[in-house]
Amino acid sequence: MTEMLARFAPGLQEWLVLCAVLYAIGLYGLLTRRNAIALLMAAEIMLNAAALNFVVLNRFTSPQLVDGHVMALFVVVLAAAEIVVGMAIVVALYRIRNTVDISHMNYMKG
Amino acid sequence: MQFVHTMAAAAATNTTWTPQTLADRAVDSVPHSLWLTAGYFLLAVVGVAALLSFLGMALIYIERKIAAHFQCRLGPTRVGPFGLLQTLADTLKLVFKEDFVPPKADRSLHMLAPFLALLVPVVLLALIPYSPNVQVADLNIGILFITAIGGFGVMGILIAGWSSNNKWSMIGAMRAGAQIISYELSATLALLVVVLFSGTMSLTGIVLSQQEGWWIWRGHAAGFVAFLIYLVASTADLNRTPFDIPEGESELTAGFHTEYSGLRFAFFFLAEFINMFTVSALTATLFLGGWMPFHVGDWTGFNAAMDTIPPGIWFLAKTTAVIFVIMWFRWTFPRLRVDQLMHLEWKVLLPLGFANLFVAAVVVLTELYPFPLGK
Amino acid sequence: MIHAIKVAQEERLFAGKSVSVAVITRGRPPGYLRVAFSAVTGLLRGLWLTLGYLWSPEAIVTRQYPENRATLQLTERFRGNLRFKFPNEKAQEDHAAFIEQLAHETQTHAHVAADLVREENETRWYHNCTGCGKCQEACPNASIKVFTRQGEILEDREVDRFVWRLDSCMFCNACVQACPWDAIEMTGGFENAVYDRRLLVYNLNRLAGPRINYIEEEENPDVRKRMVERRDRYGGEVPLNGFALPNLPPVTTPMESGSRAIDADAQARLT
Amino acid sequence: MDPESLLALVETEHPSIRRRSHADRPAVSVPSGELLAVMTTLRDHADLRFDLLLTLTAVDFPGEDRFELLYRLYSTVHGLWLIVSSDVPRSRPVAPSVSSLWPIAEWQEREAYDLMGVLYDNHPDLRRVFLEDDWVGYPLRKDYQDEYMLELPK
Amino acid sequence: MTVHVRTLDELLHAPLEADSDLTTQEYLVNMGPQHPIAHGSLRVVVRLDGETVKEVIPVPGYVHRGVEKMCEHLNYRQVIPYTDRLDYLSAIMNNWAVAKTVETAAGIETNDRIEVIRTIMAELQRLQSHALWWGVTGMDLGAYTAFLYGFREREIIGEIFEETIGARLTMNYIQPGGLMYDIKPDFAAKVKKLLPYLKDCVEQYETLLSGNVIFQERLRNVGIVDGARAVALGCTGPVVRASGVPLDLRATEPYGAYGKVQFNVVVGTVGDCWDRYYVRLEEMRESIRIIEQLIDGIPDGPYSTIRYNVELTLPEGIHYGQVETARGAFGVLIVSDGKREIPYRLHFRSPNFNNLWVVTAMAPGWRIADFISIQSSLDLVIPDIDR
Amino acid sequence: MIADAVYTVMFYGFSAAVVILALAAVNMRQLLRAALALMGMLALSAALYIMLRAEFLAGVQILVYVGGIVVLIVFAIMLTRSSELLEDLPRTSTRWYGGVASILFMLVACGALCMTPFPVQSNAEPAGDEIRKIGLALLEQGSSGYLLPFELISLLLLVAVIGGTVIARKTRPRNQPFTTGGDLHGEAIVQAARGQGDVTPGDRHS
Amino acid sequence: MGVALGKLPGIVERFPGGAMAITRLDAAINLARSNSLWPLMFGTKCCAIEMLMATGASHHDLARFGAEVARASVRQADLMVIAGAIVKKMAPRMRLLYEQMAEPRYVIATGSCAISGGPFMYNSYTVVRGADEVVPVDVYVPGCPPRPEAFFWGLLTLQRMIREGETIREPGIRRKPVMAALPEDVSLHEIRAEIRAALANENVIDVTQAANQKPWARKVREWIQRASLR
Repeated sequence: MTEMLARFAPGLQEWLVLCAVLYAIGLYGLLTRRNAIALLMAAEIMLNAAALNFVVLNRFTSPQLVDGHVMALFVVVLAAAEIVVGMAIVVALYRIRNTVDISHMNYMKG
Repeated sequence: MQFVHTMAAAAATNTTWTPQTLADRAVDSVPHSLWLTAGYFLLAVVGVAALLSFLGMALIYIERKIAAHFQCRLGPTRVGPFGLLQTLADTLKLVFKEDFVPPKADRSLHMLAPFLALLVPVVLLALIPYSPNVQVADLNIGILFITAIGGFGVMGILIAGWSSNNKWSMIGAMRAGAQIISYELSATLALLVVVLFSGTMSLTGIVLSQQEGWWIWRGHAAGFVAFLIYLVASTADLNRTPFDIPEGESELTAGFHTEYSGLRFAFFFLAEFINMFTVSALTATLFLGGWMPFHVGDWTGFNAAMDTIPPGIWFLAKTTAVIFVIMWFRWTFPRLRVDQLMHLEWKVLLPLGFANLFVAAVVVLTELYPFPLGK
Repeated sequence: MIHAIKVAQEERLFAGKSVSVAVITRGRPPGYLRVAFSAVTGLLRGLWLTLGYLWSPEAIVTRQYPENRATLQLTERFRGNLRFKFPNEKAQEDHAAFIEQLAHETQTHAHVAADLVREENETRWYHNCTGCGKCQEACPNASIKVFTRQGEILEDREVDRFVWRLDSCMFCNACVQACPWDAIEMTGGFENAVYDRRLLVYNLNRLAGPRINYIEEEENPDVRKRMVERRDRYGGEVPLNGFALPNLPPVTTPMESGSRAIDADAQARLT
Repeated sequence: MDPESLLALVETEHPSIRRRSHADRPAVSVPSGELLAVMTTLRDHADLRFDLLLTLTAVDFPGEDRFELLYRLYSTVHGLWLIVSSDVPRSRPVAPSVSSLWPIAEWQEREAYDLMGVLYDNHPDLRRVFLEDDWVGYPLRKDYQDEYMLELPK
Repeated sequence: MTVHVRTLDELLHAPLEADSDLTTQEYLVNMGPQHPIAHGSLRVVVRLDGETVKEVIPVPGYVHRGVEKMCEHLNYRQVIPYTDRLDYLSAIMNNWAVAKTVETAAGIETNDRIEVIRTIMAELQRLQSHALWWGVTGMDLGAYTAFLYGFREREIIGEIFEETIGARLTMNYIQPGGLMYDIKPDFAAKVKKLLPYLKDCVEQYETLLSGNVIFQERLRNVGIVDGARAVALGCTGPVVRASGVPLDLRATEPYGAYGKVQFNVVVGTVGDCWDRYYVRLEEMRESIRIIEQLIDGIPDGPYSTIRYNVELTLPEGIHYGQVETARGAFGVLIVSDGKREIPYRLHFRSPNFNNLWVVTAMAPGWRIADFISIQSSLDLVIPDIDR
Repeated sequence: MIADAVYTVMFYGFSAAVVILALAAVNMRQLLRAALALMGMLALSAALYIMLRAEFLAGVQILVYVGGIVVLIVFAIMLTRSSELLEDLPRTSTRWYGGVASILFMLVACGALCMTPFPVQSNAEPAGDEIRKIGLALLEQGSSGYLLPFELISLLLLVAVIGGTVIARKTRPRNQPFTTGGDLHGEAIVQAARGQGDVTPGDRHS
Repeated sequence: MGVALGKLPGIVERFPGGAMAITRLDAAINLARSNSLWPLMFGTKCCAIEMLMATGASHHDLARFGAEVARASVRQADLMVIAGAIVKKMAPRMRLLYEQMAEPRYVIATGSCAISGGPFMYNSYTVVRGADEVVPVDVYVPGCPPRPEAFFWGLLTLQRMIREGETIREPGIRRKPVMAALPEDVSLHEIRAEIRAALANENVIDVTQAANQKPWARKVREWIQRASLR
């Protein structure tokens, strides 16, 4: 049992597939959702997948270095910045328009 | 100043500590026997659960007794000797009390929230070094992890307030969320000072780094100020008076847990007290040396005498002292107003915290005291 | 901000009069450091005060009620339970001794034993009441009802039942003050909690009959005995004044578990 | 100012008022039509300055078919007292509101409306204050009937 | 001519003003009738915008018992125990108001002893009431320990009442023509022993709450009302005095033994919660001063000048008497028909009813937490509002 | 051997959980629940980071994502309390298009990733001193350093914070009073009020 | 019922010895419940000062009974202390609060106003004559207002009721002893039927008659006779 499990120990490919699946799920959310907050959440999933990708590649290709970690760190910070501004826009839009449905936000004047 | 200097320039003691956590043992045991690993795992779970229930009851009893004596009265006396079994009776009653979910509430979230609120202190209980050999796990990102996990507690409170479908709950939850997030900044800044001093984020590492003196005085004024900031900020994180705005009785009836009854309310109650313990334990660990005995300079006889007291007792004594201070605050001070609370955080504590961090950096850079900068 | 509080006395003309007033004024706000210092010292002084109480056990003022029942002394004038004065002291003392013995033998509280003893010396219940009804008139909310009867021996009005409603009494002492015959008094009793409010109606007199001095004027013990009649605890009708409120579900005891249905309705109506 | 000169002053300002007997303090009776004008004078006249409306209440006289409105004024400037009374018919109990002069009258009038059923004209917010809005009747009227209420047994 | 009568529902569900901004989210919350700040059973509907109070609508009546109607069936002695149950924290002073009115109207003389004892008792009760208020204010602002300290002093004064009067709360002590009981021989000694302790307690109050920066920040400059407006809103007692108006019936129309003693009317300058707080604290000191001056020379004499069962009938007309209770001017207005020994109409001028409405002017613009401070600084007793 | 087996179990367990939670986050009708699912997903990603020996990053992940971002989302959901915000259900047609597109993308990406020959150093263990290394890398100026991006990203954060505050700030309605407990404020009100009739703090601004 | 309860008693009772275990559990739970009565302070009037404040204050200290945890939220309270007059306007709200309390819930009515309308029984057009017209009351504590000690006596009486009269088999049903002080060999079982019948359909009760007719009353008489013979 343990031997069989050990044989299936995940390599680089498995990790990368995981990242790709997560990214695709995020993409799906981004394409289907209409609510602005939900869109931001989907974008978070995609960013998370990207960060994971960086770390995975760092771990498998150059474990002695930390460049992947640093890049993932930057991604996390970017995600935070994005969500702050995004949420602020959502709240402000809601105040003005009383809606957060993006299909209603198709003209420029508030 | 000379006194401080003497204390800080502590002589190396004969004792050398080689801490070993339960997780270490479990990992070491993996090649030998999985049963042993499972045993260690079980021991950790049972230990934390037992600690949880014991601490909850003991702290509630202590709080009631201390409050009573602050107020010239006796406190519980009628259940068991000195009322010792009072909280046991309360617990039993709460377990068998009706668990009511309001008709318009979000049922599943309403039931989930108390567990989420209790999750944080339970995880933190596993990370605290009670004694050199009594600790469930020691992460090398310990402090980062502790700060990070605080977010879960906020989620529990927010969801509790949201799902109850009650105006007071909602206001209480929003207040709690805003308050905890704000004050976590200051708490983190205070923690960073200790990280800066000890050069490690592992809790055991921090305890070991205080062998030659506790950070509260060995870190100059910066250590002491960080201690004060952390004490205030963590009191606010706990939602206790003078920062108990989220559940301020005279305004919000009972805040975010207004609609909770029975066992689920008990969970919130328990979470509050366990949180108090973990915060006090962390304060003791980070600033007061944790389980490290009290040593003074080169008084070898004195130091040896101190070493005879078991480290667990040291830990407990320091934690109790901090718990007492937090309770003392509660039974003396009135409650702040929301804007005053935010004023205190953003205009007093946060700038002070940054300045303090700067001072600490200067202390470390100029090496005002000869202490090892990390490993 | 911590200001200095000043209280200054001055004379002020008000409502056509010179009134001596104490004016509370505040100084200018002090500087930042002074404020911080006084804020911290103020907090510390408060902490010190409470710590002082924690440290001194003699400050505890709690009286432990159920534990101190034996030694609890109420003040002489305390307005607790209303009761008849029974002036026959000799008979009182004899009876007290008997009750004590009974309580000792049956190992119960004295008041339990006293409640249950029925066969006893009637002379101890001779009272001062004439049934004049002054107390009933003085009572603001009709908590006293005096039933009188025409005495057989003396052929005069005498008290039959003196009904006192503890459940509505407001303990204003008016009845005691109004009584011209010094027949009733307020005592220190207060342990009256019951499960059923119907038990809160008392018959204060133990004997229906004339005032004690009329009885004692009579020499013949048989006639004396015929002048009075035993009265037990109140057994007549109790005016409960119970009406159900409109728009409220009727009260059922025990509560059925279906009572939750009312919750939502009531909530909808009220909010 | 002694009571006599106070009354004389008020009478000179408003000749329509009458002095009222059976009162422990200087008292005047005002026709309800002129109430507001008299009250304004009482509040604003430099020698009077009745700025505190201590009580505002109504008394029911069913036999005489009238409500007597009683206003008790106090001047914190001169230390004067005055009782102002005014009759309104029981069948049509409408009186002018003095809440524009003394803000507290708003609630005192609401109380009088609630318990006695006196209607105040130009009142900013006339509604029941103690009883529920759907309460039937005005309890302090002498002829108030309530099947819930019990007579005190004699 | 029609007079429009509204209902509470109309008021609460009234549409927002037409020009109000769309972006504000106002909502109504009910505080009470069973809310910790309700101090019993006052319901306050608060219109909130976020945390800010936009409008306050007090809805009293949750203990409206119809005492005025009941009093039309009671004689003047029987009215007195009901005044205990209005402002129960100033029971003795309320008793005094009825007794004073009846005495003045019926021409009953009292002697010096009665008046001095009445004054001492009233001042003791004022101390008791203020001690309780201090504690409750502390509790409202989150300092629970303060509540217990305040109540400790209240109990200690209450022991003196219990010994003399035999009741703890509903005293029914002062009666037309005298008192219910004479004081006990050791009364003066006991009160004298108590006074230094009370002084010490007031100092402790200063240390625990007045000196606390949080407490000061919660009260200072919150809920300001100026003197003229307070008078126009019918406020009396510490509320109006805090706004700088020295309206104190003990000084402006001395009754009892107040004419013989030296004391100051405490007034504030700003009229905020802090002034209302501190005025009461200073009044405790003044009360102690009054008792100190009187306690040594209690004159001799009977404790009641008329017998209890004497019929009391007032002459026809309007009779009014008022005293300064711990919360302001408590007045009794009796309309007598001169024939029966019961009043034709009896109206209580309750200080709390008149003090309550000032919140509608004070609270808007402040936060909920400030509303708590404002309401506890008014020191309301709800049964006195509702009667 | 055992370690490898445990590693395998953990990987597939966590991966399945993460994928399920991510699917829940994009499919849940109620936004608050979706946010909770997102929180779980991000927290479990932290566990994946730990498996990859990136403990520091795991801590940062929880700190920033769970403690910050999700709380912010939950706050935003609660602040703008409206039924539309609470629930969001995509149309079926949109779902089909979105699903097909994302699955196609996933297949392409997987294919590309699996076919690319990465220089894998599978048996090399990390030195275990990442935190120090990350710190040094962030502060290093040379070609292997990230000082400039680090400074830029902190600037970005600052800009984001300020921008967010400015955008989301509520424009004060005309009648809303200014209510800090400032000290001279009170006296000013009194003086203002003495002139006028009405005493509300709001009068200063009207 | 609590999270752990529900169908538990029924299941346990099917096993041998289950009934015994339930009885034991009952005893433990009742002991816990009786000693952990967290009050909901329903004070409207003067009694509130005595019942809700003075009892909690230092001189009397409700905390000794474990009852100082005054919950502002109804859901967490076990005991509703009604102190003061209940008027018609308040009655529906009191009922609502009572409905919102979680089982098991107890009610103590303190003071004349709450018991019977007291001072305001006659000539008052609003006062409800007794809180038990609105909610079921477990214990009445008379007085106007009662002393704090009287309240403690009422609390002890209630504790006794909880200890003797409850079982988790039938949640929500209270059994009240008729008299405050029962003789030793009279069981609650015998009284149960009597008090239920009395509370359900009678508005007026003849206490003496009732006491003499009941089977347990005979035991009381015998007991007294034995005592007086000795």
